[in-house]
Amino acid sequence: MFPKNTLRPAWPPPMHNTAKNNGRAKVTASPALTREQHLDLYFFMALNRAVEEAMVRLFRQNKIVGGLYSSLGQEAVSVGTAYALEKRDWMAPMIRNIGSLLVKGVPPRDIFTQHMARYTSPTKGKDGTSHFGDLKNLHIVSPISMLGDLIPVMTGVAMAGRYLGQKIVAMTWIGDGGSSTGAFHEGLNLAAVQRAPLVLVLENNQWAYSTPVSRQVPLRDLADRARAYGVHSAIVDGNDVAAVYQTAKAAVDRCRAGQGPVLIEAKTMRMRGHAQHDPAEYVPQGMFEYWKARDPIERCEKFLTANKLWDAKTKSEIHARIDGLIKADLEFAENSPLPPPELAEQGVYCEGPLCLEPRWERPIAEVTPPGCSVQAAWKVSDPGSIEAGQAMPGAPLAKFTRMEKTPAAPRSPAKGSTKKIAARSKGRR
Amino acid sequence: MFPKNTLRPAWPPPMHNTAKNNGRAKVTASPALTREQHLDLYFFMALNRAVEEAMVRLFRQNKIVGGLYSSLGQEAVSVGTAYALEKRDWMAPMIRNIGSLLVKGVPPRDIFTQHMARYTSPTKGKDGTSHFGDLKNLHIVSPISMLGDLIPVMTGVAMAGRYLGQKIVAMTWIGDGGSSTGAFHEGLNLAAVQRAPLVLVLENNQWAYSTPVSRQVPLRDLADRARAYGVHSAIVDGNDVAAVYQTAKAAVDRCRAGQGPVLIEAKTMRMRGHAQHDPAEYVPQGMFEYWKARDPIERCEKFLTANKLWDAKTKSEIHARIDGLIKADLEFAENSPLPPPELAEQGVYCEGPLCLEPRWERPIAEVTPPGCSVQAAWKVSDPGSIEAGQAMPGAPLAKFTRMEKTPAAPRSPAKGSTKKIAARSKGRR
Amino acid sequence: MEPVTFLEAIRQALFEEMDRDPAVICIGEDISVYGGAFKVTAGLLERFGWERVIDTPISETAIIGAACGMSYLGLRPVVELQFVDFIACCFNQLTNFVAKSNYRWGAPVPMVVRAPSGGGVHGGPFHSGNPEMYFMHTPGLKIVYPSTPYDAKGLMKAAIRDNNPVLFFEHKFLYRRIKEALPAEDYVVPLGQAMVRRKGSDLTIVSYAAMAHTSLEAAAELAKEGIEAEVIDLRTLVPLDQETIVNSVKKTNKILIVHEDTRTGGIAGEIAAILNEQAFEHLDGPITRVTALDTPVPYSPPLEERFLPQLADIVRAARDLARF
Amino acid sequence: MEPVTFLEAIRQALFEEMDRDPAVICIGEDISVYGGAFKVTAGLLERFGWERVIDTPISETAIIGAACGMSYLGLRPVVELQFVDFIACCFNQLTNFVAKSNYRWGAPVPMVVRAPSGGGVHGGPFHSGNPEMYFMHTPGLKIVYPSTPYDAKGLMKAAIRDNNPVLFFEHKFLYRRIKEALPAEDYVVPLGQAMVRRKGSDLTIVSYAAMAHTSLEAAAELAKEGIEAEVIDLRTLVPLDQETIVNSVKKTNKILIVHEDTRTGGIAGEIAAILNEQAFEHLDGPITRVTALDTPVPYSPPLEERFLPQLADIVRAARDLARF
Ligand SMILES: Cc1ncc(C[n+]2csc(CCOP(=O)(O)OP(=O)(O)O)c2C)c(N)n1
Ligand SMILES: Cc1ncc(C[n+]2csc(CCOP(=O)(O)OP(=O)(O)O)c2C)c(N)n1
Ligand SMILES: [Mg+2]
Ligand SMILES: [Mg+2]
Repeated sequence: MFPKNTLRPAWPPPMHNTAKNNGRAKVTASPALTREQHLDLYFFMALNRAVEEAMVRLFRQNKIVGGLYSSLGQEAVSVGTAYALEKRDWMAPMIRNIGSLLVKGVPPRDIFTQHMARYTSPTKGKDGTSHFGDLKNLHIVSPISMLGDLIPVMTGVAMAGRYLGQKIVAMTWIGDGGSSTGAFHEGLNLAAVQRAPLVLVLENNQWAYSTPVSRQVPLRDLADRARAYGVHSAIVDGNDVAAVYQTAKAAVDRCRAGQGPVLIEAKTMRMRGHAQHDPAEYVPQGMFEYWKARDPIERCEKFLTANKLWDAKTKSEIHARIDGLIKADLEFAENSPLPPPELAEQGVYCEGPLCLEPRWERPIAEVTPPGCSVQAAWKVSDPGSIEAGQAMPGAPLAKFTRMEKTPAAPRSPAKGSTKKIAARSKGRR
Repeated sequence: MFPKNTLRPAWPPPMHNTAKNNGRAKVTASPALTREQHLDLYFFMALNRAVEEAMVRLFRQNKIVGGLYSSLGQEAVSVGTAYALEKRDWMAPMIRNIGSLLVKGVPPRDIFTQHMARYTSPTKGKDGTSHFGDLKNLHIVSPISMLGDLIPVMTGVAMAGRYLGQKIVAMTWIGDGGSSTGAFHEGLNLAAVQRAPLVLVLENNQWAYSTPVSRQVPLRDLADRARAYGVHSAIVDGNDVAAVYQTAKAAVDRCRAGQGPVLIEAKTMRMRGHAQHDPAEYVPQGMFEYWKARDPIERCEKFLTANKLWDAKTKSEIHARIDGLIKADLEFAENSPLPPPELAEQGVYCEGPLCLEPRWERPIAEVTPPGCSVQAAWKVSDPGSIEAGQAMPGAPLAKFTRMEKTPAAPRSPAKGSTKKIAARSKGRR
Repeated sequence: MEPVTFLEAIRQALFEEMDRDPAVICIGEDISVYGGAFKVTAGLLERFGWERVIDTPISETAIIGAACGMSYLGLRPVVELQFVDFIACCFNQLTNFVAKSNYRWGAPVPMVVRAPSGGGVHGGPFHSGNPEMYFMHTPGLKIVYPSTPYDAKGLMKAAIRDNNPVLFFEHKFLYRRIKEALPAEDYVVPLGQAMVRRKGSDLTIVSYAAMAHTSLEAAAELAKEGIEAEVIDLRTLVPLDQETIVNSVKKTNKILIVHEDTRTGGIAGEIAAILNEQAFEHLDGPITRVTALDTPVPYSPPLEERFLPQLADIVRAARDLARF
Repeated sequence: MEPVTFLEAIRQALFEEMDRDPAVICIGEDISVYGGAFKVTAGLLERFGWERVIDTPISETAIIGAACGMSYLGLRPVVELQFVDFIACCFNQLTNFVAKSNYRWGAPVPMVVRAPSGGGVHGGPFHSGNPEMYFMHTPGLKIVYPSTPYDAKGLMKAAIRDNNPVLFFEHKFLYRRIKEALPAEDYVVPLGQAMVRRKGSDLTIVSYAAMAHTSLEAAAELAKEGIEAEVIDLRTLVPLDQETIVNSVKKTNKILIVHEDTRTGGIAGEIAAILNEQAFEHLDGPITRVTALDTPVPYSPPLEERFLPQLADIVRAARDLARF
């Protein structure tokens, strides 16, 4: 990737469950959350909101280049889902997933500098907003604006991880509106047919820009999209961060166990316009009030208080930490230079070595067996249709990828035997 | 369209229920088929097979330009579905729907000349195979090779027909493989959200080229694709022509009644390779035998005999008529010239008038009311989400397209009132 | 008449054409209640109702496909792409289905695809595109890329009345930055006619859209130095008005082509090839181009400024060429 | 060594690269059991198994997207598109996601997209395409379009080892029509180097892929008339070997560009612009092009013949240019 940027200090900040596992509590399969987890979730939601509030101020000061999108009211979705990932896992955020970035370990300054198009940003000003990633350390893939496109990409990430023997899960997000794109369909279908460890979070926030869900999808529950792919799905109250986390955790576990992709619909509400310029006058009366009363951060606060998981001191400590973080990172961002114009000309092609060489976590010999010989044929028991088709949705992966291996004699490449195959029938369309 | 081609004689040939309604029995909502309908279905299946057998002979004689695709074993799907359409309805065939073309009124000579790339073909040699259409008379839209693309197009046809007040239905086909394309998803989703009168026939013939269904779609029943769109669906034995017809008829009726699109999965088997050059060696042992025993034409013959709907004389009359047709049209095709080279340079743009002006079957005033004024707002009763979303799947169309009309004062275009709207907020992304 | 913006001129064309012909309908994302991302369709819903101003799901392939199907029944759909960059998402429907329809089977596709395009507003790599050459290289599509409110309105009307698919690029930098008083009566600017915006004898500058304005500014600068540049605004890229270009070059003997699109494979190359064929002996200097860099459009202002052709770049190149 | 076909040369390259590097995997439609529509991947499944030879659903966007994702973990996927024409169905993933990845956020995408392309086999409007210019106009992609078995094998190896997305066009007319004996040892043909296939002094003919062969035939014809044409086979379109073209033109002073792609917006224009910039004073005749018509590819043999550049067209144009 980019040459090491000396201007960017270390992250993450000290957290409840410090040090290991990216600075947050190691999540286990246990359904009940620990106090630390609850406080972590609260911390990240509050941080998410504070980062975005800071950016609204920057926007009003004309310091943001381009548009500014808000995830106000949706913080529980971003935070709760990403919190279910482990450090080794991969994710690809969408425009409203600032919270997910923070949870995965991106410092606020990266988000500020991106939006201010500074040279110190992860993309050095080449791209803005949440359009950045980190292959090597945080395992984050940058989104592009075209909705849906991340889904096939993250399916590929999931497939590659499996091939390399890494036990990773890939997570990405899509909006209610984005679920109508062809890329959504092709990506989720490929993930399903490959049983790839992909968690797709469908953030149903009632609106796609100015268009209500009903004009985009004729479904009551968008989780039903999953039925077209035989994919496991779940619906969760997107404003209940603990519920979101638990749902995501179950999905991640399922994926890691090799049971194929999961689609989670999180029902929530976009509490601002599409972006900062949009006053959202098209939102019917009462909708904002209804959802305001269900604000995920307030709900979390009430929960923490009711369950005596914190006291006023803890709360003010958390907020003090957040304020400190924001202040320092804002200062850093505001003092950062814009990129030098010449940078525009650089980097269309990768001239150097790959930034990420494949990390094998299984014996390479397994994928290049010296005498491997697979019988190139489909099996059938019920002649009415193909056996694999009947068996696959439930079948373990190994059966899927290797079922036809037979101990035949090895064949070498450019020599006789394969030539025969090539000659067998002349390929035409 | 093209200047009238004097070389192409009239079609269709005399049929059981002659003269009106495109030469075949007028279909009604009755579930039981008449003898004439059974015989029609048989006639078209047999004609379909005979046309393709003739083309296989042409292929062996090197008279076919390019590839030759076969629908052997799938004739009941093409014929049974198209038979449910009325003359005014629109259809767009795929490569294996020669039978549908015949039913809709395309003479075999068009199919022969297309495959032989002759000047007398509907496209004059510009394109081949079933890549032709007829906007004006038969209401057939030409497919392109890219799978899935017809679905949005036929959705548009269905929407336009409704807008013009024509009570038409649009029908198109897709393969099991083609159902994985983005165009399938986007097209069917739009049709669903618009409640467009579209019948989509998903021909599950177990294979997409060499790839079994199980490697394309992790579903037992491909009809489940419909669930992602809240769309009505049906599954039918694709080798039982009467069942196919009845299913399609119910779907067409449903569409015409304004109840939105329908997806029909017809389960069948492709009894040849992907195209003539493909020996289909990848098809597992036993599959062809299994399906051969369920040949749709033989099944229909047995049914007609068992139910005493015909005798040997009727059968031989039908086959004699088919033989005569094929012979005459083959002769016509073989004697047809190839196009003159200069034709290659012509027709990229339409220089003349439109070949099909809009045919209004409702008062134009209805769509351009002089004092129309719609309130530009979404309605809501349940603030948790948008009302339209809850109501739409079952709601009648009128409610959907007009629900927000209120008797406010008319506004004129480029003047004050609309200007205010434009000024209201500055559009940015 | 009061001067109106570029954006308002297009809006007027839509209103008037929809008023004139019930076969004209609008379809796209967020175009009804919201009036489109840039408010070009604001007020259309109130005037023409839900049947003629159709919001769609986010599915550009479905939109283009549906519009094509509608056109087969004689309608004249006007599609709005929210940003032209998303045209990549319906590339197949446009280039394979729509563009080839008339040639293959004689089925014309009278439709217009409107799309906010172009850079200079810090839109970044996915909201600043100028993809016109993809489509100029696709036989079967017409391409309009206007630079003034008058042309935008007149060309939009011509595009809607044309029996072919027309891509109508709307440079978003121009939307609210320029104004012009328009005729009260119905008028059309025919497709395929370039416009000589400034007469000159020393060299010809060919451009279009936002760069037409920058080229005119450059010509004004050059005039101060005594260099008289003739400035041609192409207005329509397909059909391309070769005659106007060739005639100008026969007079000035030198040509500079300016485009905001990336360099390699841009329209400058095509014009260079045409001039070699039709005016080689008239050329007294190398056909010269000032274009954007061969990179994606970068986000940060100093980068985007470097990426885009600047006034100074044009002046410098023109000066060098004039002196050649 | 026995001579092998163009197709077999590519197949050998795939075998040897997969043998060499476990990060190389193949993905596409019908490539495993069937060995691909043209049998280029025949035998790979038997040798490398299901994990490395992956059949996909019919979804080009998913294929390109997944390959891109795989490359982010260090794999080197080789995608097969069944026909290059279907590249329109993944245009967005390729041009927006893949091509811009390294520039935007420093994430290289080492992948190869193989695609049977080109006309002359009566494939009609959707199985005969030459869409190279769409991608030459897209910064971030490399483009290879070889004309011989030796080059095809060596360039495929270079493409797989390159750290950028490479489109590898395989002209299907050449698949089984030409043969060549190949070296026994591993070799690479570096990207970005054109090849002078024939020396000459009267004019330069630049071409690539199937038309490189027709151009050589034309040069042989011309030699009979005493016209010595230098024939350059580009082999790689991006990066384009401008030096070889410019040096040749400085010697011959005349250039004819031949491409099977449609005329407007084709590579001839780009080369014309480059030569104006770098060799204007060396040009003793108009830069000339012989190309396909500006139409979709028609199906019927006499139409396709008219559509495609023919030997006689090249000879005639070269003769005129030589006499200029
Ligand atoms: C393919 C594509 N078409 C159009 C757009 C323009 N656009 C950006 S965001 C948006 C609405 C997205 O709605 P949704 O997916 O529900 O996400 P949300 O904004 O609600 O988070 C649209 C139409 C786009 N980015 N990509
Ligand atoms: C978008 C696209 N990708 C690839 C192809 C190449 N192709 C042509 S037919 C075919 C298989 C189609 O299978 P299916 O949809 O099941 O239809 P069937 O042939 O079984 O009728 C493929 C892959 C294509 N035509 N379009
Ligand atoms: Mg949304
Ligand atoms: Mg099939």
